[in-house]
Amino acid sequence: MTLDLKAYENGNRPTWCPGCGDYAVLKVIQRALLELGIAPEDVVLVSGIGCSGKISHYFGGYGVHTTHGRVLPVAQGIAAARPDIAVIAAGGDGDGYGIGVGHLVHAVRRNLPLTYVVMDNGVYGNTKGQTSPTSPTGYRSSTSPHGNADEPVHPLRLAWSAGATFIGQGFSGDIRHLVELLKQAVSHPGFALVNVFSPCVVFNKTHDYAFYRRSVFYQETPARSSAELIQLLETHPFPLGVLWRTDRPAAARLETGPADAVPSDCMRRWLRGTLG
Amino acid sequence: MTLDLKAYENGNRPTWCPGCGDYAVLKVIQRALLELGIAPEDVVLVSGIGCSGKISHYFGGYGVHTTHGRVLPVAQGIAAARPDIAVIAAGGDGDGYGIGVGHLVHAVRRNLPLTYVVMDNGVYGNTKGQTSPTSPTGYRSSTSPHGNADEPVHPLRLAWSAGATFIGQGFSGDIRHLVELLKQAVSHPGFALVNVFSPCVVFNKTHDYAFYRRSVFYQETPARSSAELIQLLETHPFPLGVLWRTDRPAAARLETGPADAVPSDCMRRWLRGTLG
Amino acid sequence: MVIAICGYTGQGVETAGAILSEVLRANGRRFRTWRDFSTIIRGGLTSFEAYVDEDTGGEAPARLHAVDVAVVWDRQAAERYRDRVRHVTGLYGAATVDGVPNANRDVLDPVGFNLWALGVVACKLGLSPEDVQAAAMAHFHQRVNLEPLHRGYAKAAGSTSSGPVQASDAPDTAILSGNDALCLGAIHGGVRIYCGYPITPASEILEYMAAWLPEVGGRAYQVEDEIAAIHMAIGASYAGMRTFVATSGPGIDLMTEGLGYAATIEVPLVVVDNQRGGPSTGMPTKTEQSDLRHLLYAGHWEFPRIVLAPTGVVDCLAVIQEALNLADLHQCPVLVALDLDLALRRISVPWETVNDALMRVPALRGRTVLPPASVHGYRRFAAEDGGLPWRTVPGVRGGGYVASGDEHDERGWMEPDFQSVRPTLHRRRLEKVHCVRYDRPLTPVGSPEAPVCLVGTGAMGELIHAAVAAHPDLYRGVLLRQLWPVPADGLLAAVAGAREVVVCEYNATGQLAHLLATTVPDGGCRTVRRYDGEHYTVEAFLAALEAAGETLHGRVRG
Amino acid sequence: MVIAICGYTGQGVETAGAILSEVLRANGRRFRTWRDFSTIIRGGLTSFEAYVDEDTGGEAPARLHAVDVAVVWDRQAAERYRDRVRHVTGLYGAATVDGVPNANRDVLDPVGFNLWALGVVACKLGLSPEDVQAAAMAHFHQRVNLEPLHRGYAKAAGSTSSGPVQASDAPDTAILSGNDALCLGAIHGGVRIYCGYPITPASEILEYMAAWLPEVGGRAYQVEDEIAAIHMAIGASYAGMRTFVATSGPGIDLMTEGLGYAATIEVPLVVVDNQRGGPSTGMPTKTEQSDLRHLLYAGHWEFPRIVLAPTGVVDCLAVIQEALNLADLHQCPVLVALDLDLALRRISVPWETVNDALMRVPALRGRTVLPPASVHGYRRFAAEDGGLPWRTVPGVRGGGYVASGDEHDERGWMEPDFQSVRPTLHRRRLEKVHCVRYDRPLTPVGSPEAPVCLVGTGAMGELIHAAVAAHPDLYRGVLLRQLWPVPADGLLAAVAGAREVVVCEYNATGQLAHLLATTVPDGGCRTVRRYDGEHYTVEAFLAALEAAGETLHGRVRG
Ligand SMILES: Cc1ncc(C[n+]2csc(CCOP(=O)(O)OP(=O)(O)O)c2C)c(N)n1
Ligand SMILES: Cc1ncc(C[n+]2csc(CCOP(=O)(O)OP(=O)(O)O)c2C)c(N)n1
Ligand code: SF4
Ligand code: SF4
Ligand SMILES: [Mg+2]
Ligand SMILES: [Mg+2]
Repeated sequence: MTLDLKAYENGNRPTWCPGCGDYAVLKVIQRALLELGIAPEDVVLVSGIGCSGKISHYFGGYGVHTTHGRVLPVAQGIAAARPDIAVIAAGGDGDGYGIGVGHLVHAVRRNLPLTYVVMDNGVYGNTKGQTSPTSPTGYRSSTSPHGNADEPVHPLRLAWSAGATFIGQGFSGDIRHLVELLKQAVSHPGFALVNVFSPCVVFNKTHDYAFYRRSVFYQETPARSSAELIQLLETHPFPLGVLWRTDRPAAARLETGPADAVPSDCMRRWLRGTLG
Repeated sequence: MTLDLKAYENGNRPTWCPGCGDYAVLKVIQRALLELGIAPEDVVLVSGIGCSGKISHYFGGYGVHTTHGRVLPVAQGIAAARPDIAVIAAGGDGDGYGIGVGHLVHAVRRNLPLTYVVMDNGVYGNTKGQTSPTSPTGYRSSTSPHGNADEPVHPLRLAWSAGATFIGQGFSGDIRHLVELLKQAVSHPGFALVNVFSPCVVFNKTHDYAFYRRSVFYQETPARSSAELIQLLETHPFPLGVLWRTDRPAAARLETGPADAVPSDCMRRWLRGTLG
Repeated sequence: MVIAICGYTGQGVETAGAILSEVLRANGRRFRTWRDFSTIIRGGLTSFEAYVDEDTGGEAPARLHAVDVAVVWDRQAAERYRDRVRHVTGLYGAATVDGVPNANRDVLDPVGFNLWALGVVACKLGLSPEDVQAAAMAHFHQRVNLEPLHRGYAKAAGSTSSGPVQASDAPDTAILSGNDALCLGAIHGGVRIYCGYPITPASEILEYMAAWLPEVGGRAYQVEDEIAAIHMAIGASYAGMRTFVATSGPGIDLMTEGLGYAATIEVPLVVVDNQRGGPSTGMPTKTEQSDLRHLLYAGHWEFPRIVLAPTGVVDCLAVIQEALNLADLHQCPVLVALDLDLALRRISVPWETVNDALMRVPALRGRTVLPPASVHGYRRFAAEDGGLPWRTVPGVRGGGYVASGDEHDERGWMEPDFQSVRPTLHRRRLEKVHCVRYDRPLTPVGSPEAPVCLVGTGAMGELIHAAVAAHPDLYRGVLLRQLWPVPADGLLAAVAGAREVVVCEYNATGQLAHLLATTVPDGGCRTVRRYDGEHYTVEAFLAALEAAGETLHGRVRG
Repeated sequence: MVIAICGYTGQGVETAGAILSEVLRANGRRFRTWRDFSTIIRGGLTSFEAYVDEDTGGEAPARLHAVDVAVVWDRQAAERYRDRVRHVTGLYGAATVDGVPNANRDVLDPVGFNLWALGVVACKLGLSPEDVQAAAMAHFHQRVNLEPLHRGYAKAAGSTSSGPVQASDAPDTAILSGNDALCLGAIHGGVRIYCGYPITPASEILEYMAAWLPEVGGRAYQVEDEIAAIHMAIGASYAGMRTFVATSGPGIDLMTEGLGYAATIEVPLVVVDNQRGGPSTGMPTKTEQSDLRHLLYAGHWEFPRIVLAPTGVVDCLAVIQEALNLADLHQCPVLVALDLDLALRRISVPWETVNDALMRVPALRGRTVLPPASVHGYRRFAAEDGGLPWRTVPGVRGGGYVASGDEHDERGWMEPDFQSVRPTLHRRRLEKVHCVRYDRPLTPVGSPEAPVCLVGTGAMGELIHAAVAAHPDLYRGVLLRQLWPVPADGLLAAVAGAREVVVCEYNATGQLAHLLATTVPDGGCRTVRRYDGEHYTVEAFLAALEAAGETLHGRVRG
């Protein structure tokens, strides 16, 4: 059977707002998998809670729509248990950099092979536009009517600081670029973070498509040193591409299938060895 | 009344193991406050769960011994509510960089004025020596009998990446240095992270006093740029001193005392204004 | 009169509702609004309904099934209301919608639909076009094309109109939702700091606090999650400031550990649960009353708590203040069970009523010692006189102690002799809620002679009022305000002589009925339950009550 | 014979206990150990006790109050045992300790104390010095000064000795704690992946899994917190692998949201709660059975769950496997209530018994569809035949679906028509545990004629066995293995004819008694409760039972 894009859809019509950046991310995931030749049923798309989190509902393979902020633990459980399955985690900036940021730090450290796509729109879209961890300082919303006082999360340098082995950034407004980026991420043998500027056309009036078109910078090759990466991020606040890549070994995963019995003699030996 | 060190004690005899690095941290906090002339009852020492977390039980002022990993939320609640009170948060590496690392990232971003002292011993001391987030890769313990596979947390560069305004590092083996460091941290008008190498003499056999005596590097002045900080951390894995300092404004805090009544007319206006 | 506007999210249906509400308010009209939600931000079907000048016995009109005027954007919207309009002539809509009478149709643009609908319903409600126009201009800061509004007016005026209604005598009226009332009450009760995390239907509370608190020197913080929210609140409360946290379903789960911690260190803590459809992420935009068991029993035990529930919007003004008082008086968590319907329902209330409810509850801080006081020989957790211990806050000289989640002795020391500490300190802590003296643990409704007694909380309040008003000889009601400890004496007195007790709740397993089963005499009660996310209308509720005698889930035994 | 060694943490008391246990094991002796904990890592008082060759009716000797030989390091340690030794000549110790008979004292160094004590008790137990010496050498990898051991032997031999005891006929004996048994059972039941976070008394489970799983191709991960642990387990289970999570008090709170999520997406999930003293951080090293209400009711509702509890150490081998089966069969969370005592108690068990218990439970995966199977027209949450739906795992062709915590339809779609979905899907999900068929929901003990029936779970098992053995005409027992749904029929049958039902539990509020109150006939039962963190000894338990008739907390009514 040859695969086509249809195989990666499940017939549910997305209910995102017209123009939402998340449409592009869905399409990109589908295309990248097709181009990599990974069958939809050999993929689990794990998503968080938020507008972005709905993405698993439109995917033709396996999907998990988790609790808010826990997309990475669930995704890592799958990745650890099933080396034969590709795992893509996807969610929003609130989900991943707010409530879930601790899991991000630890997932980066653990380096289990999976791709994490964050649809970064700088707001809590699904709960109606509140300030999010990537909203810029001064941003006004219903929860920061006097202007956001916090420093935003800087996801890329945060991931770098935790020891990330793959960091990429894309933009919903450039699908072709994003497909290439995602293919590299999915092929990466460890944890890959892909931050995607994915505009919320309803609630975020400052970081819209036009803003990103003006601001992005295409970086052709990953930084070769920490210093270079930091320098890049300080010079170009919105760089796109694979920005960082190292080859620290990935965490070990399961070796066996579920059905193997353990000879009770083996257990007897353990009992002796550990407790005797 | 003139203050002396006694005022910062409460008569409870610490039950840490003889030689534990946490004794020094307790002493340092007491001395620094005395030298700064802050009365013990104008201080809250908020601690996490772990051997390190017991520290609040030996302090002569106010103490809060929180739930595991939540030392920073509790401390921030106090700091936000009581600008007249100094808040010192203190806990272990497991507490602060493991379960609590998400709160650390967000506390750094929020920048409420408080000092966070982490007694970094590279193990879960209180639960009997398991691998912790700062245990080095390859570290063997009851939970990583085949060697720790994870990249350790790098607390300083993590805090930097989140936008920290004060980052310091000390060592239980150098009390005088640590007192000076802590005084600067407590005087800092925003969030100050102080990582302290505080050896666990029972469970961590690799990172003991001798190791640190060999490895530390005294840095006299804070780095003047991100590049300089990153360079420093790459050159010297164990630098001591105030390493980073910026003047991003601290988060706003309460202005009034608890008792002020709100004229109901004011509320009537709100009702009209917001809902009319 | 009942009116409805139904279109797609993004078409401004809510805006039309807000403008209409403001004009009704300014005219002193009595109403309740209802709005429909969808997790779909743009494109889902959404309704606004208003129940105006109906008297169903409670603080405002309850939801009714029968609709007088429904303005619909398309066929799907028309489907929703076709069966609810009293007469087909009540159906108005875009020219493209089949089944709408010809005289009620107009060629409409998706953008102007909401103003057109506003014109239709405002006309039917007898509101003056000038008032509505002014309110719309104010809402849009003058930048709006009012032509559809006028066309809507004209369309409605062309058909039978109910004629202009006189403004009532008391035009000083406020519009209030349960969430609004909670915030007003809290600030009045001394809350100056609020930490919250967005979640439907509690986000508004964070939003209101963020808007209002700075005006009185207070501060609101949007924090990273509900674990942070409850622990920050514990910190602020430990430090002597009044605060509370509000959340819903998933958030209340995450607050579980904090709850037990607050109880253990005996810090006052008020937690509001705006219940929505469960389990898990569930039905975030739908109402339910299914968290009761969690509120009563969650957290690894054993610690004391008090659970309250308001009986209506205005009651929220008082309940939150009473909760703050009980938390201070008992130094323990006080949980407030709200539900989505009650939290978001907007009603018109005379300002006088709001003011009275706000003022009725004086702030009681119990044994809280604030600076600049000082104490001597202080033992934080000692309570020699059988009452509560005194609680110092930072700054009080001589008052230093450590508040530890580890079991501790009377000074707070975490490594005590447990065998001596547990039978005294632990028992005292557990038993202190046995003597909660709450002013009004329940509100009786109707005549004590009526044979069937309906029991409920929260959003059930308006329905019980309506049922009693409709059949005063058959039904009486008990609106429970204190759920834990169960106000057994009051409840027994209130149901005395009833032939039948029917517990009414929005959940599948009869959680309230199970809680009350051992208190209600004859060991049982019938239940009326609904758990599809929808509110009962009065008509549907009366039908469910009638059916309950026969078909519903039978008796719940203790 | 009952022996005790008591010194300070850091002195190696536990090590002496481990060596002693190994020699006892190798000699096929029947015993149970007990150890005392302290949150103080170095310097707190700590005890090791062993109950050897006593027969108290259960799987191993129960804890007894009367001690034959107690070896104490200092005066504080002596205080602990002075009242417990049968005769003062049973007290041995350092020369500095008052009250120890002269003949039993020796000049001791803090470092050699543990080996000296080992010598004393080994001699009294009739163990050969060669065996003990060899075990000690093995333990310390030869690097140890055995002089104190020999001195201890000599000291004890000098006084009245019980004489060498013959090794039993069945020397193939294992030492097993509840935690060990759980891990063995789990791995035997197919668990190959484990995610955990350290917490007393569940840390050992993570440690055992980290040591053993890689040997069978499995993996254990120490993760960042309990929220991550449960969600990783959910991921692994969704993906078709068997797993479980284990934690205690604070950790079980943090797992609350995950529990409801697993239930909503109908993924099998086994959660073990090693209960310790609550509330909050509480008494981490002390035992309690106080989380029952949380296990039964936590989580914003409403979702199904099953709650099990082992009745002893060997039973843990089966219960965890049964839990894995029930989770797969019912596609829902299965909670296992353990307690600190049962988790850490070590007993000697003939390997044969371990093996039998391991083998007795065949793995049942219910309607799980594993690759390389494929399915057609698949609807994950549809259950036309009144049974459970079929559950595919990734890799199964045609089996793709989304597992959503949002309420969903039969395909998993999250924006369905709730009014049609709730009465079918939600009810099915809630009601599927109504038909749990659990092989042995309870274990009756003793004669059905005995008038007083003792009911308990977990650590109460050995005490109920002992009480029945001591007074077979007075007491019988019911050890509950299935706590939810309450096995009403079995329970009624088991207590039939009893004059009195006494529920025995380690908590302050009678949580088990409240749960059972409505099932037990005559609507009530007496309770025996303890909540100071200490275990009952058999003697203390019998006394508490006697007192219960008169003075204890009276009847619990449903
Ligand atoms: C524990 C918990 N807290 C809060 C919520 C409510 N909630 C749903 S979506 C969301 C924010 C989502 O923001 P983001 O992750 O940026 O996604 P977006 O909608 O912008 O794509 C929140 C707070 C929840 N479901 N669970
Ligand atoms: C929610 C929760 N999980 C686990 C524990 C058990 N626990 C107590 S202390 C501790 C680790 C402490 O390690 P660290 O913070 O490094 O402190 P240390 O003892 O090394 O000073 C853990 C996991 C707990 N109390 N609460
Ligand atoms: S609200 Fe924003 S993020 Fe959500 S679907 Fe609409 S455009 Fe996308
Ligand atoms: S175990 Fe380690 S960290 Fe804990 S008190 Fe002892 S030396 Fe300190
Ligand atoms: Mg977002
Ligand atoms: Mg540590």
